[in-house]
Amino acid sequence: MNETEEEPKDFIKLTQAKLSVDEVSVLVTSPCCGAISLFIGTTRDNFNGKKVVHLEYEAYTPMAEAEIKKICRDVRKKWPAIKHVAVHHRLGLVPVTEVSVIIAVSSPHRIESLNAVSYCIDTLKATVPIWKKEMYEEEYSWKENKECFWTNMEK
Amino acid sequence: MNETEEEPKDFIKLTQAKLSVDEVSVLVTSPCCGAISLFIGTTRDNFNGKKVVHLEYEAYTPMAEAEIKKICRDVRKKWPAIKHVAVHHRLGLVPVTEVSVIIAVSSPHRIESLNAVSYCIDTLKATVPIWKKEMYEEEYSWKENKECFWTNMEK
Amino acid sequence: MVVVLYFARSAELAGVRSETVSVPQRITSLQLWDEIVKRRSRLAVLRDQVVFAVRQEYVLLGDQLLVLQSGDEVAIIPPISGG
Amino acid sequence: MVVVLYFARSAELAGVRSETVSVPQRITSLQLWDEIVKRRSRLAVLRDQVVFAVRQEYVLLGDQLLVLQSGDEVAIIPPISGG
Repeated sequence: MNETEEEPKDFIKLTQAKLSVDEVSVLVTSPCCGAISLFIGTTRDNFNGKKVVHLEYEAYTPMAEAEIKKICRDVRKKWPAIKHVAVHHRLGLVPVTEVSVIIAVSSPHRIESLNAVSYCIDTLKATVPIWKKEMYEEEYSWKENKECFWTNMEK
Repeated sequence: MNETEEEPKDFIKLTQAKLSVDEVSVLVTSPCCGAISLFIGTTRDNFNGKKVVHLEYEAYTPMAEAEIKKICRDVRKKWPAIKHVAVHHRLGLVPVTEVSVIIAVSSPHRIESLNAVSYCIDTLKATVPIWKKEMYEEEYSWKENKECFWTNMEK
Repeated sequence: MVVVLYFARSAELAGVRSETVSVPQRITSLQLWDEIVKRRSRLAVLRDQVVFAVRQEYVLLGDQLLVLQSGDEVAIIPPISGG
Repeated sequence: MVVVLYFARSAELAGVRSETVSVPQRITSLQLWDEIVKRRSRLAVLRDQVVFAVRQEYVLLGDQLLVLQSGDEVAIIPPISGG
């Protein structure tokens, strides 16, 4: 440990505001890290041939934050070299091409941050209580992640 | 193909200027994509216990651009769903915590862009003629990527 | 008295986002579901898809016995779709 | 007459970044290396580490015959370290 060593930090935010990729990458930057990996989820303009107008997200916010915190804990157990982890998720309306989620992880070398980002987004889709309504031109549909842990269980 | 469908594009840039994560993520954004994955390389403050002051990059620029173009071509062969690919590499001095390379890939679903970003950075380190001098307080060292393809060959 | 929270499709079907409900202190999660469906019958279609979150921890519908304190938060969690 | 380009450690050892060199039109890559080391003897230490790029395509040092046109670019490529 030298004097520039910082504590590893988790940055978790659910917000109605637009997300900033620059902001998130600055949050996880660390002088002892050579690698930052990010995943950005954006609204697509189509689903099964239907035109998507926008997505609308809602969350059970305090529990969602707690579940994201658990993911951060798991990530640090699996890849102890990891430094900072940021998970920002937008709520409310998210128009086509705008960002709904950003996950960023820093580590001294790249393999840990690359693996951790994949793990974070897979697990977020399986365990974090957030819902997405897909708005088409004349109807809508509540989406269900194929990763959702209980709809995946043997009945 | 609907009217909003764009051609897949490669964005390749070697520059002395600071790199912008926002700029690169905007370049690869596409209405038909729900996923953008990024890798960011930053200057670390230490190597084997030695304090690193900054890195200094140089390139055989036209060939480096051509080799990056080949990587883009390979990525599209391996993952045809991929939309846009951006590879920005900084040259000259890069101080601690600043960005030396950004790779970004967009795709309709996340698995392709996550895999492609890993492949791009691994292959860039193996094949693209760019060199890095690591400046310590009183000396320096020319680095060699362990991925460099010919130093990896059986002699 | 527990606070029941509804989200996404369960909020649409219930017609409310939260309400206070009087339930036995000791109750299985399946019995709790039946109590809630008695009040909000349109939720019945979600039977095979939902789980609870009790005090913000997931609980599957089944024979698990819940011990509820007054004021506890019980959320109806339809299949998630964040990310 | 080809244009030889030096980069990174090879530029430091050669003391120049580029120069025009007269070499046979048909020559193996190993013979070309020997010609260059005759002019820039400090490069000899790089023998087991470098490759060429001839017209911006990699060529390993060996018995491969090169057919060089006047003005062709031949670069000395020490181990790379981008990224």
